[in-house]
Amino acid sequence: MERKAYIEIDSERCKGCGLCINACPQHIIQFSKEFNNKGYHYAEFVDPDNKCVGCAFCYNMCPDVCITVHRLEKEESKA
Amino acid sequence: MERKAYIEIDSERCKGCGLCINACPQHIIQFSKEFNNKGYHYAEFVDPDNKCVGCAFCYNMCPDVCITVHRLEKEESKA
Amino acid sequence: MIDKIVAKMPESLSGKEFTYCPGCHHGIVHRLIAEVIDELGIREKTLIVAPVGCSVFAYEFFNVDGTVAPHGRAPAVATGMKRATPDKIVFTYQGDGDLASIGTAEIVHAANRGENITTIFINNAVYGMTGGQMAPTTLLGQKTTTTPYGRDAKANGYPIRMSEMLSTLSGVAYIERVMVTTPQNVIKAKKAIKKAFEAQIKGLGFSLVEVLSTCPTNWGKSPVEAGKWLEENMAKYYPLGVYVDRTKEAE
Amino acid sequence: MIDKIVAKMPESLSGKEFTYCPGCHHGIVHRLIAEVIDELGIREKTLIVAPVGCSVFAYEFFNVDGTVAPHGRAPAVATGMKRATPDKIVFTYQGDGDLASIGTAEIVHAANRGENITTIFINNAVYGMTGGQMAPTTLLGQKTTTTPYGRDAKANGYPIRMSEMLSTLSGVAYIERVMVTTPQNVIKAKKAIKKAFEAQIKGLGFSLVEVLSTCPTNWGKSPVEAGKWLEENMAKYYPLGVYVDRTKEAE
Amino acid sequence: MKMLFKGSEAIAEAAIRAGCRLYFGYPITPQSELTEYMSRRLPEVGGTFLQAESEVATVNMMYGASCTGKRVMTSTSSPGFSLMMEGISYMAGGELPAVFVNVVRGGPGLGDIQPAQSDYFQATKGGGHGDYRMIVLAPHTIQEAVDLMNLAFDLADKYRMLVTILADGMLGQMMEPVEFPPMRDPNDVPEKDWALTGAKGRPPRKVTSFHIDPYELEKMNLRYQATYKKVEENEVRYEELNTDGADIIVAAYGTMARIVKTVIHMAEKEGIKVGLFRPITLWPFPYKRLNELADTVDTILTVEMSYGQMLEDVRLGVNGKAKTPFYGRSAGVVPTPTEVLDAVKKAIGR
Amino acid sequence: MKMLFKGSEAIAEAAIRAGCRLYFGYPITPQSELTEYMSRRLPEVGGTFLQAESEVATVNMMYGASCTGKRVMTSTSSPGFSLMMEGISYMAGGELPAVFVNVVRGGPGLGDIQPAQSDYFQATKGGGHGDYRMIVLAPHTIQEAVDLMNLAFDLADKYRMLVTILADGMLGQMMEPVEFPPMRDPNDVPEKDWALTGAKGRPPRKVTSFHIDPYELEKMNLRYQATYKKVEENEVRYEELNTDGADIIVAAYGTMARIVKTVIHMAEKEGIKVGLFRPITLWPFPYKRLNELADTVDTILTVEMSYGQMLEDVRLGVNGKAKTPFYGRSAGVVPTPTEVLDAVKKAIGR
Amino acid sequence: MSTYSVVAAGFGGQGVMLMGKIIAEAAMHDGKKVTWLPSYGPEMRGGTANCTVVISDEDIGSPVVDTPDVVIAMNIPSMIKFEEVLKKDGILLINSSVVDRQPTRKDVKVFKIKANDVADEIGNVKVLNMVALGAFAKASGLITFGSIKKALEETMTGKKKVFLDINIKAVQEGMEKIEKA
Amino acid sequence: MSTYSVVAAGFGGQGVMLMGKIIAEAAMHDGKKVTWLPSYGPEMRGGTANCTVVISDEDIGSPVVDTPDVVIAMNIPSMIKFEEVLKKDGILLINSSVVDRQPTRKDVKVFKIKANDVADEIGNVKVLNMVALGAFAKASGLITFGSIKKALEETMTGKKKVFLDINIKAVQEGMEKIEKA
Ligand SMILES: Cc1ncc(C[n+]2csc(CCOP(=O)(O)OP(=O)(O)O)c2C)c(N)n1
Ligand SMILES: Cc1ncc(C[n+]2csc(CCOP(=O)(O)OP(=O)(O)O)c2C)c(N)n1
Ligand code: SF4
Ligand code: SF4
Ligand code: SF4
Ligand code: SF4
Ligand code: SF4
Ligand code: SF4
Ligand SMILES: [Mg+2]
Ligand SMILES: [Mg+2]
Repeated sequence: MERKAYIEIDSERCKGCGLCINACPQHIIQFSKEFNNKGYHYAEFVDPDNKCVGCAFCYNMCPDVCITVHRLEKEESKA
Repeated sequence: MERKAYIEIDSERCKGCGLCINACPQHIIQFSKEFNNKGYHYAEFVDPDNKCVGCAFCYNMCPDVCITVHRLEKEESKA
Repeated sequence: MIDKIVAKMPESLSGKEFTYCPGCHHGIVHRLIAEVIDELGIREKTLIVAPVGCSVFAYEFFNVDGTVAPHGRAPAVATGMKRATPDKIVFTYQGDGDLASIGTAEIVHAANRGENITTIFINNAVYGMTGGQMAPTTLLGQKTTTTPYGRDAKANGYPIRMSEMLSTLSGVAYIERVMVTTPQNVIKAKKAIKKAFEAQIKGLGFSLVEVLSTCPTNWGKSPVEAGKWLEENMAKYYPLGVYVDRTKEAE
Repeated sequence: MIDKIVAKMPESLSGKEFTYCPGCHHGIVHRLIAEVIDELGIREKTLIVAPVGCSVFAYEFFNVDGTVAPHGRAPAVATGMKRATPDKIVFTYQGDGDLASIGTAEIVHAANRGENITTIFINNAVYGMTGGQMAPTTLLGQKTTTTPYGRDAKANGYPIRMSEMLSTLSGVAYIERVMVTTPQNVIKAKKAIKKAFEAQIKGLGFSLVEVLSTCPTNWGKSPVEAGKWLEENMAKYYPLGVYVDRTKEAE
Repeated sequence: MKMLFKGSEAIAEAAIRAGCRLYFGYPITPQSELTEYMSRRLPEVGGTFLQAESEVATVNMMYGASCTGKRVMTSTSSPGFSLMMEGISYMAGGELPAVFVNVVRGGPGLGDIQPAQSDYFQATKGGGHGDYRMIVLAPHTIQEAVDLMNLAFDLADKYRMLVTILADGMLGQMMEPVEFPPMRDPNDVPEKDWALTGAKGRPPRKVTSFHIDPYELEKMNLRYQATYKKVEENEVRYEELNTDGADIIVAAYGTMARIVKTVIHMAEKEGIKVGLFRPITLWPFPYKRLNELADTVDTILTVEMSYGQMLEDVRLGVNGKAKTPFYGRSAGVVPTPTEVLDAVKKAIGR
Repeated sequence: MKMLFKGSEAIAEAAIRAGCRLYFGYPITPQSELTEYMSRRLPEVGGTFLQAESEVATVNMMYGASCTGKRVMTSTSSPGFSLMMEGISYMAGGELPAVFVNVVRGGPGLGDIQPAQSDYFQATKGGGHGDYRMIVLAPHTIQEAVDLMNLAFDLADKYRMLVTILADGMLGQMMEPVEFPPMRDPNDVPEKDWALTGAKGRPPRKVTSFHIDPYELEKMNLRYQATYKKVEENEVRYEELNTDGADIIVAAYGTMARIVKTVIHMAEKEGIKVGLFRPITLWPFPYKRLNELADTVDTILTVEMSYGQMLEDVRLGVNGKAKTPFYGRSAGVVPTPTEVLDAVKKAIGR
Repeated sequence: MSTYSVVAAGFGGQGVMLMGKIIAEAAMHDGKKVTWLPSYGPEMRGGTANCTVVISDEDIGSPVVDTPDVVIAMNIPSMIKFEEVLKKDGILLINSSVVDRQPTRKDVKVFKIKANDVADEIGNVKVLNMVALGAFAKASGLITFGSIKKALEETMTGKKKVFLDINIKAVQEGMEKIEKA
Repeated sequence: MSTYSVVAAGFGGQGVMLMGKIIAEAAMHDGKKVTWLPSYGPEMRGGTANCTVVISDEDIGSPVVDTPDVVIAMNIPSMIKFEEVLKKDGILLINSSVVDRQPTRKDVKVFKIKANDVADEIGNVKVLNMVALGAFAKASGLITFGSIKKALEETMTGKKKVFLDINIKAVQEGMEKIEKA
């Protein structure tokens, strides 16, 4: 499948609350093994199969505004 | 008519507000010509025709608790 | 013939002359409360909390132990008393400036906690004691010394209906709004006050009676005119009636 | 293919990291407010009044002018600001201790006056900042650090429903209760917040949005569990929905 | 032209002329006339009057209004002022300018509604929490009260401080002829570069007394202390009458000082030269001048409508260099000229 | 047996042992542990804990409870105490006994939550209106705080006065081993012949601070003043350490005095004999003893966690007889022993 | 003259406060320093009211006066209360329409004016205060008719203007009808 | 020994407050005077926490300490912060499970304990604080095992009693597994 959307997570800002993980309908966010500098297991976006639909559920649930949601749109959809 | 009831007004306590006068269904209370020591035309009970029914309307409306209401009852009504 | 006294100064009044203006309804309500206390036989265990307002001396007028609370705080003072000595009957007597303005938080939370106290609330649409300033209950258009051009909703807000607002709270056992403009509704008012005290005696929680009252002095009306104005204006905006009655549920 | 950003940090947030615990709903609500301010294009004329509570630093988190009010007094501070500069958009952000306890008088009277301000009210059933004491909105039976045996109606009073109580007041233009436990109701919450700000922009009077929120830390639950507990307990006692909407009447 | 004006109303009019267009307040005797005057007059000049739900709300409305950079004031009397203490401390911490008028009445508690000076400590030492100060001005005539209103607003703005006019029921209730200064344009005040006016084309501004880090909070406090020092250096005001070669100096302020002025005449007739030292700024208190004066007399008698509050400042000023007896009555009782004269005589052993 | 106890909790336990069964309060850092302890503990001993809707409500609940003659207390921190000022003035006017604990934090305004001593003026000079006084006790260890609780309630009842324990965040938060006095029977206190207990078989009693006639109010006030004088004569308390033959005396109270105790040891090593004068009652302040001490040293250095509040009382005590320099930090910053030692050295020119 | 003090006292409705105010204003127009101080508080509600006016060539110290030079007693309680403190040789002006008893002091100058009756005759009992004021002016010589008129003109403006003439008339009548006792 | 001060610092969840409290209690049982002072406020929410314990033969003056004798650093930020102020020749005890870097001071005695790992081995990572405490006792000699045990017994009562054994075990393991760096 072609990539339609993806997210970026500011892992240093993240507090590992898991609300994005719980909200993502595609189950493509997970806790990192690593700690960030704050000492949290931050959220990681892992989407090898390009399942992200850009629904921004994750963004909407993130209390720390760590997530940026991108959609990849066809050139013509510009108008 | 025989006297059935009567009232006493504490004229020194009275402030001449007229609420008793306004309330009396028998119109047997009136303002005095005289001032009391507070400087008010106090309320006077004037009931030559024994019209007072002892309804206590005057008592109920008096904001300064100046009025005592008496009823004259037959001996037998004691029980 | 027996001469029987059917109505006279109740025992629960101290007999001190009221400091109220001629025709002021404060006096009528005092007498009703005293009668109720007499009838319920609770004088010796009743505590009054007077407010700051024209009725600041209420604690002198009743033949019971009592105090005067800081302006608006009577419900908190009463809470302290009742929590300390739950066997006493504690009531507050408060004006609309006291209860509905500065004391809003205290009355709301006493009601919400269901403090087992009784409040008699004298709504005369004005700050009597301090010279007729706007109260939160002043009607729209009404002129007072701080609304010289008449109360305007935009500038001064709306007349607040406290009984309605407090009725939304779960701790309330009884709320009724009455007036004392005629012998008939004086008797109704007394019944309401009695119910309120009874609610406390039964331990049902917070009870309040709002009495629409006149302030002839600051309204600039004679006592009789003031009563009419009340009936024609205040009673329209502040409907009489029982707002909460949990005394039956409880039985 | 064009890479289009559809959701990111709104301009009306300063970007400073929130001081909230992991998963705390305060952050979600902050973002929603900022998005609304962005969308309405009012950032440069918006003033925030932060409370004392966990969100005490809210004035730092928004990219607008602002201050922090004494505990509970944000509505009075906002009143002062709005009366001084009516062309500004003024909003308060308050917790349940702040708004429903110590600040009861101020919120009631700001609402009753129809102050043309907006209040965002975070109801998390607990005093977050000071360590999880009982709030007026704490549910019956709920254990907190000052109700160690669970909240008992008799001893501690009832959970207070502020939106319902404030709805009885005439100055209110808009009141809605929402929650932010799922993406769906996050979107609803945002709509409510937008309506509230729009009411102010139109000059309709007082508007308030109550957001049922989690306090995972003091509830002793994970953020996800906390959301569930909220839905299953708080949302039952505090029904969601629009309580007042005079925005249509006004049109 | 002089007009006969009630003290409370004159203060209100003077505030408006000083450019104040925002008044928040809550009625309380003996100053309700001030509130009422504002409710009539402010709408006439396009200003805003708002009767708050309480004094707690009042001080917080002032907080909000002051944040926007506008001139704002309130007036109250003793119990009302006590309720403002938290808000006053917050405003001091936020470096917000504003003017308070406390028309003091007998206390403590509900007390009575007669004139007193028993809120001196509260005003000058900080009735609220924390190391803050307010400028406290004590007029003794209505004309002086009027003149001090302009000063009050200017000092408030200049130093970003609160200014309190400490009056009493007598000054509030009495009438005297006064002359008002001209009306100032409320927009004609220096721009406030800290005011919350919307973050347009500049970074957001914040008004706060909060710092979770004590070292940051200490920095703020050191700034306040520096301001206070400047005020102490530049803004001390007092009046001296007859102090040169006096047999005794009487320290008194406000209404009490008026009464002492009558006493001066009475004493003269008995051959006693009484000097008057009248602090106009109660904070900053004129310690230095008083200390100098202590070198010139044996006795500095403090007279107050309280049981001795300014007395402590007098003693701090005198610092052991002269005797510092006291005469005062409180609770709304105003010492009569005769009583004060007796106290003077007693103080100098006559 | 000694137990390791947090200051706040130890004070709470001590209050209960002193017979207090009524606590009203509102959470605020850094004393919420006291409130929380009461919420757990009072139900165990049949007492009443109530979380009030605010500090304004709190003080008024205390007013009501105290009217009934029961022992009652609250605890708060600086902003909360400011909100109690009106109620405190009313309680003082009603001659109601009660105990307040103010765990002071950095101010003004919201400030921070670190320890400070910047509410000294508010507590000792009357933050509220009117000529009233409170007894102010300043413990410097948790054991002392515990011991003073019994005293606080007893003094309150004896003189019908308010007693304030002025602590700070450090004392509230720290733990030390303490030994508690035995539990007193709450009913075993002398009967209060003024308490509102219902007018049964006696004339009604009234508690009030109100008198419309100033001469009546003056009578009440003269009674308060007479009480205050008695307290000043009988209840002054202080600790002296090393003052005999000291090179310098340091005046400090509470936590600050603890730090000075460390400084004494440090200074000893450098050959400086530092004396400590530690007022335990801040009101009544030990002026007399301080005045005597001023004859024995050149310098009395005041050290505070404020910018100089007790300093004024020290100067009033010393009355010009010695130099009275000052060192202090505020806003939640606690001066370190090293800093204080430096201040000592500077004060004696070393 | 250096400093004179006047107490005007009576029932609430008798207009003593305004009387005092007009006295003060008139004196001001005559070039004097003045203070006006109301009693407020205990006596206010319903009971008696009084005010103190001080008139002086110099700056006025205390506006409170222990021993006034003039007392205008509009009712019995006021006469009783203030007769006592009146200065020796001072002026006691009595509203003899209401006060039916005699003062006891012999060392003061007593004047009487039937203020209610005179006002009634003029056609409005409410101007009884101005009748008394006229009498006061005459008895004390402290203020001139011209300046009283000016003070009244400045006070009775707007809606109150219609009452100006009758008030002036009342002052004049008062000046005429005063009796030395 | 006269007066010793110990700072225990780490993340909020690492139990440093309780560790400090047990140290203080144990010292108390050993007959010493003690104070325990938490940091509260800025660091409280989420971030790091620390407490200071002072142990002395005499009455303790200041419970605040500029330069502690012992620092127990349970995480990197704590090590960085408190290494600096540690007294010359003082003891720096590092939780080497978490702190993967070396201290920079050369004039102090450094000890290490793999507190998380040891606790994990015992079966409950939560007792990592007691492991560290054991190591501290060993390194400093300030408190005895007996009094630690007593302190734990007094603390772990009621529902917490089931955790007593594992906590004691943790202390013992800590005493054993400590390494001198
Ligand atoms: C803190 C405080 N603020 C203001 C006042 C002044 N004050 C006394 S009574 C009152 C209002 C009284 O009005 P209300 O409660 O309606 O009673 P009423 O006199 O009308 O019966 C006010 C504002 C006060 N005593 N204390
Ligand atoms: C006058 C005053 N009283 C008490 C406090 C302490 N205090 C700070 S925040 C708070 C309660 C916060 O609870 P809430 O408003 O529900 O906000 P949350 O932290 O839950 O978001 C309290 C009591 C204070 N700062 N000021
Ligand atoms: S945008 Fe939607 S699908 Fe993509 S990661 Fe976020 S929640 Fe999952
Ligand atoms: S919701 Fe935000 S803070 Fe929470 S885990 Fe996801 S990215 Fe991190
Ligand atoms: S009792 Fe009735 S009838 Fe008799 S006087 Fe009173 S109101 Fe009139
Ligand atoms: S109602 Fe009472 S006070 Fe009024 S006139 Fe009648 S008797 Fe007098
Ligand atoms: S002022 Fe009004 S409320 Fe007060 S006593 Fe007079 S009439 Fe009654
Ligand atoms: S304590 Fe509760 S409300 Fe406060 S930040 Fe943490 S989770 Fe949020
Ligand atoms: Mg009213
Ligand atoms: Mg909350």
